[in-house]
Amino acid sequence: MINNNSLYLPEIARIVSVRQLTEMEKYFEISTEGKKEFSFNPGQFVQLSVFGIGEAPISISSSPFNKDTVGLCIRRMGDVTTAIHKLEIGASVGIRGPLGNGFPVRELKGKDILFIAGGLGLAPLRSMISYVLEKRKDFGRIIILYGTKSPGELLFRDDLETWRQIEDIELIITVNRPDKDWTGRTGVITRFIPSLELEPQNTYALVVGPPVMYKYALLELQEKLIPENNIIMSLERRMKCGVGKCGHCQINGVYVCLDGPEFRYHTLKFLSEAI
Amino acid sequence: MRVLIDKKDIGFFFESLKEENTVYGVKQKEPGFYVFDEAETFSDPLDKYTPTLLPPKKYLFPQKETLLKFSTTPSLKVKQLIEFKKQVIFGVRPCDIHGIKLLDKVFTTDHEDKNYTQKRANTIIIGIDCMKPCYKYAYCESVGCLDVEDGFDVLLTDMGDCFYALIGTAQGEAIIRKNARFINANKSDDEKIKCMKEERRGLFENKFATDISNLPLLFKNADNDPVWDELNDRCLGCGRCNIVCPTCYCFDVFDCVDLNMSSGERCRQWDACTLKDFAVVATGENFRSTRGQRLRHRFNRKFNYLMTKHNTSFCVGCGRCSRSCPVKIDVVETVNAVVNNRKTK
Amino acid sequence: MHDLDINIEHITRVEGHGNIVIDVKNGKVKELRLDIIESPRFFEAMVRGRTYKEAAHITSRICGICAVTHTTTSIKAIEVALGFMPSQQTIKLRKLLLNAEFIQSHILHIYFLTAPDFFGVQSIFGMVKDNKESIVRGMRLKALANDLCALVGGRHVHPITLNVGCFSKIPERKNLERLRERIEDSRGDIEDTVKFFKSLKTPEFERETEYISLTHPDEYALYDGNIKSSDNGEVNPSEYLKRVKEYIVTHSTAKHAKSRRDSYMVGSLARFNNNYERLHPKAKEVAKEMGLKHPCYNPYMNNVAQIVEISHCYEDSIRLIDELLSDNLKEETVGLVPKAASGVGTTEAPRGTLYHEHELDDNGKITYGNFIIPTAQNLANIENDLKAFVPEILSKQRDEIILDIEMLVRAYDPCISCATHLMKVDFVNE
Amino acid sequence: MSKIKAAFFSFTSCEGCQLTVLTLEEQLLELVELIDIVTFREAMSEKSDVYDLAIVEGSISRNSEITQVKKIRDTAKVVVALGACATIGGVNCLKNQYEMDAVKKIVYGSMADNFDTIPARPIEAVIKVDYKIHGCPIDKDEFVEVVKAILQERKPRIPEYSVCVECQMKENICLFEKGMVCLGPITRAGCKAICPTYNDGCVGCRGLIDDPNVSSHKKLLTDHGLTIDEAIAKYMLFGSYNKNA
Ligand SMILES: Cc1cc2nc3c(=O)[nH]c(=O)nc-3n(C[C@H](O)[C@H](O)[C@H](O)COP(=O)(O)OP(=O)(O)OC[C@H]3O[C@@H](n4cnc5c(N)ncnc54)[C@H](O)[C@@H]3O)c2cc1C
Ligand code: SF4
Ligand code: SF4
Ligand code: SF4
Repeated sequence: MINNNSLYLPEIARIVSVRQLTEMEKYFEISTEGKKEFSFNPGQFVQLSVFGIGEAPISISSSPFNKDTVGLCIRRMGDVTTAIHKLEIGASVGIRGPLGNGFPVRELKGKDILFIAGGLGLAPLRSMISYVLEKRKDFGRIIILYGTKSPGELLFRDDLETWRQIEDIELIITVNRPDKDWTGRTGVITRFIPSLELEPQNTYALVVGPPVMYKYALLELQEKLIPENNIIMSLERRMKCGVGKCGHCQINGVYVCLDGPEFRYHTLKFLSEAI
Repeated sequence: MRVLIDKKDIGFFFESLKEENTVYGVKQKEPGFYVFDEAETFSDPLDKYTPTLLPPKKYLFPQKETLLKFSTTPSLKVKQLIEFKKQVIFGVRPCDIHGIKLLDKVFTTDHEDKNYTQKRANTIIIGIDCMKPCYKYAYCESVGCLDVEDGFDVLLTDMGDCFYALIGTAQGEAIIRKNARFINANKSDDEKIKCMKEERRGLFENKFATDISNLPLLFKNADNDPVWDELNDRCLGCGRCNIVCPTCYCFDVFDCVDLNMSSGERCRQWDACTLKDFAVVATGENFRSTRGQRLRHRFNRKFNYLMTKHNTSFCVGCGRCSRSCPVKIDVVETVNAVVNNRKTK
Repeated sequence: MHDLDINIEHITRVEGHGNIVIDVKNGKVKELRLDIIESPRFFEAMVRGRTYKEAAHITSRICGICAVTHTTTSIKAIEVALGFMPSQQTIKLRKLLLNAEFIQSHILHIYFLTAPDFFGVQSIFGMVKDNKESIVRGMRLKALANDLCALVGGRHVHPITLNVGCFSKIPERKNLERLRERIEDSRGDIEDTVKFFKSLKTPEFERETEYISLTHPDEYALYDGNIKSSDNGEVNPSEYLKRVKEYIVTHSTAKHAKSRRDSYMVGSLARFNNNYERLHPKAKEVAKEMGLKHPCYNPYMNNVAQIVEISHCYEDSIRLIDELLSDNLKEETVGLVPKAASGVGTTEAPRGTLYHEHELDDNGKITYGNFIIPTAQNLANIENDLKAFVPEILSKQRDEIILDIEMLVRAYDPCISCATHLMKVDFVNE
Repeated sequence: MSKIKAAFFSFTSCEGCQLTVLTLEEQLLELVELIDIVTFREAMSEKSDVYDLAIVEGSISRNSEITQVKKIRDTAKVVVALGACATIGGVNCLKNQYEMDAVKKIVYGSMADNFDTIPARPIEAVIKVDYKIHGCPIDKDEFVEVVKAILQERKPRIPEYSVCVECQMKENICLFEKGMVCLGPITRAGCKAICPTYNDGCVGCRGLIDDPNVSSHKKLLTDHGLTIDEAIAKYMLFGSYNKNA
């Protein structure tokens, strides 16, 4: 029989673990109860439902090699995200997806990869980082630039610790507003791009962060002569359906849900409303 | 196949369709204003009516519809809802047939939206051809929507004492055979129709200053056109142009719990890209914060973005938005302003 | 009990804010006041300078419960000023709306506001456990009246279609037919209402007073008629100031009123006493069944008179709908030319006779407005009732006394927010 | 979880919004399963000074009301403004165009000093308001929506868009096309476009949408035959408070 399911019907999933990452973010692992394996591409997202409240698009943060559960790092921003923060292990939610395209993993093979994550931008990048670490030999240099406003907002501290231990990862962490205990770097993340020695043609920059970050990151990356095709950014837009119908996430001629959420700069530069 | 149905038999055809379908026909609401509504008996404003207040899209993609039903206690249960019934929309103008064809495209391209397609599959469309401009706002000819070749089951053309019925689908043929009294049309009828169609060309004075195929490129380069500033000052951001449009299909999705606070539904409702918070994200950014930007987006959807994606104009020239706009922002005027401003550059 | 010091703050289950102060020393009532503490609204200032077309929209906001009557009365005043006589269709629709408001308001009052007293509970919610069926019946009847209001007026609170001259939209025939059916089908609910309230005992107390209401030779006057006093005969509405003398007392932000005596009563019981003959026969039967004799001087029986009126309005609504349907409804438009003039409108509101007076200038702008509200007219009478009644019940327990007093005030169905419109009037100082 | 305790209060108003709550009829019985109504003077005798949710109707128009409403704010965790009087000041603010002393003199003459009145204002002008239920009167479904939103701790679905959206979805003929005028294009929806549906122009009782284009709308009104003064008078009916601010 042909699939008669509505586009909008989520699968029921269960929260199997909850971890408070920061004051605003929690990390949830959810499973579709063994009904199906959950395969996805790093950079893809799901539509997460808390029934009675609504749906919100959330990037997948976990490793694509873990097919049993999906990891979602969720910031408490509004109705759905607040509602899920109240849920505990065992609670049921709905998910639709994976949606969107994710990063062009195959194309990235053999390349140097510069991850630039601002704030919550680490959430989708973490999935890609996990992928790269799993297949470490397939990639060249790995540089992770990660910045948040304050030290308290740093996500996935244990991952950061792990990555720091790995020798062939260059990890740069910075905060804008250090507190008295902070001993690391300070300043906006884009400040650390100029000092990097990059091989432009062989480097891909994967950039995810708040809208303001993109403008500055771009300037610096162009300064470094990274080709426009190699700068990949993930965009956030209001999104209702996630499948290219509702019109909310449209940026000029493209849909973030269908054509993104990751875009190359050489596409974005023609979209007047993108950045 | 094409047949002739005597005018006095059209009521019979109409009534007979009601036996197995819900039949929607055109009703006059007040002089000069028409709506599609469930028809009690066949009344005949077919030849007079101007585009209905809302397009027939409302029967395929209703103002508000339930997508899911859920209950959260004792354990979470979610059920999809895809509602449809056998229905006939009787008396659809070519522009609206084109409108439905465009919706067919958007609701099947990339992913199939069953809430739409199931309704569509159960809908019979009886068109009525236009022989002259229905009102001053129409410019269907400019956007290539005066002629319609498919998208209907039957297309009626008024030949004076009878209707020439062009059959577009097997389903159309079946209902004609089953529900209508008719005789077969002959060559001379075909000729006559051809002539009539020829004669109506060029009657539309309301038209674009350039060929429709030039618009995507012109609009692409018109982001900073002064016309958007002028419209920014005039547009009220009221959203009427979106609501009345046969090709607007943006929607909002929301949950609604019952008063028991455990069961409820997820609904979708028409949304409008001219409204202020259409593109606001959770962090508060608004990617189209001015009315001018939002209107530019709307025009670009019609003549650039969607036109490029689907390779056909996403405006069918019905003129509803120009008529409805309280401050009379007119599509033809706006398009022509963009065209002229490009020319002078 | 010889001494009693009662201060009931914020009388509940009435519309608006009022307190009762009673001070009894050695069995003598030293002080007895119904303090009206509702905030003044100043509608007179609000309407001034607005066009006559808006008068009704504004004065409707005097009161949410009798918004239809305020609107109707305001419109009538303007029409009188402009010398305009509306069509029969318009008048019938207005009467139908008034009936619906009476039913809705009276049902609200007897089921929601007074019934809890008889069951010794604090509110209708307290009755749900043991009397859910009755409550739901009351709600059903109220919803029906509400739907009738909505069909004709657009909505009940602040109706939309009522306009100077004619209705902005008339109900669709099929909807009117459907509603008529629903009304017919709810006859049982009316009968059960009578049964339900018949069994409830009202306190015994009688005090004859002056009763004022409209009166009309052909019908039980609600929409139209002369002003009738049980003491003093009839006058034309334009002479309302001869009947109603408002004055200010400092303990009330609502003005008091008197006519021939130092207080008078308006409302259901006053209408019943003045116009009994013209009640629908079914309504007379209800009166008989419920032991309401004509005339009646027990203010508590105002509640019963309300039920009688529900029955009357119910029957009258069916008659009006039938007439409207057989007359073939059609949309109307009227052309009105504003002129400098003034006019008085009077209508019976559920709580009693309502007066609106408007003065217009050449452009149709309002230059003066005066509105006399039923509850304001009743306030002095309530105080007088209390002064007579309290000494009779001093032997009771304090709680019982308070309940009796509250019930008496409530029997009048006072609409205090309405009463405190505070318009400019030529008042007589006390 | 213990039930939320809700209290209704009413200041300067016609109490029509509370009355509209009572027209929920049987839904009201469902509602009291969810919340404990501890004070609702119009409908019940119980009173309590302990409540979580205060639903406040009416404008503030006396000094004593300022004190009272502040006390309500101190007690309640959540304050809801009920109806136009409470949310935008409503028709009460029409009197604000006069000096208060003059208003009192007109009405009370030599006894004016016994009565207190101040320019009417929405309660938000005095205290912080958490939720607003717009309209004169409110729409009962919106009331239910806000209560549900409070129970679910989410934002209520109160439209930000114009009345025109609802009006057109109902397939009304626009009043501007019939030679009438309407405040719908700049007024917040949620009323189901009830006035235009009954062939009467929107009077703006629900307040302005965010970022209304008033100058274009004013021109629209004058293009339809109103004088500037008449156009302004239209806005003032419910928008006086705004204008005076
Ligand atoms: C592709 C994609 C991936 C994402 N990945 C993640 C992720 O991994 N982790 C994460 O935490 N977030 C992520 N987000 C962001 C997340 O989707 C939003 O924070 C989320 O939608 C908020 O949902 P909510 O219901 O909690 O918010 P709400 O803000 O309650 O409501 C939903 C919508 O209403 C709008 N809205 C809210 N308030 C207002 C207002 N006052 N006026 C007008 N409009 C308003 C917002 O724009 C929002 O779109 C992602 C977004 C996208 C598009
Ligand atoms: S844009 Fe306007 S003219 Fe074009 S299809 Fe939509 S409503 Fe009709
Ligand atoms: S109908 Fe006119 S005023 Fe309203 S949003 Fe559309 S263009 Fe703007
Ligand atoms: S009648 Fe009023 S609300 Fe309706 S569309 Fe016209 S302007 Fe908008």
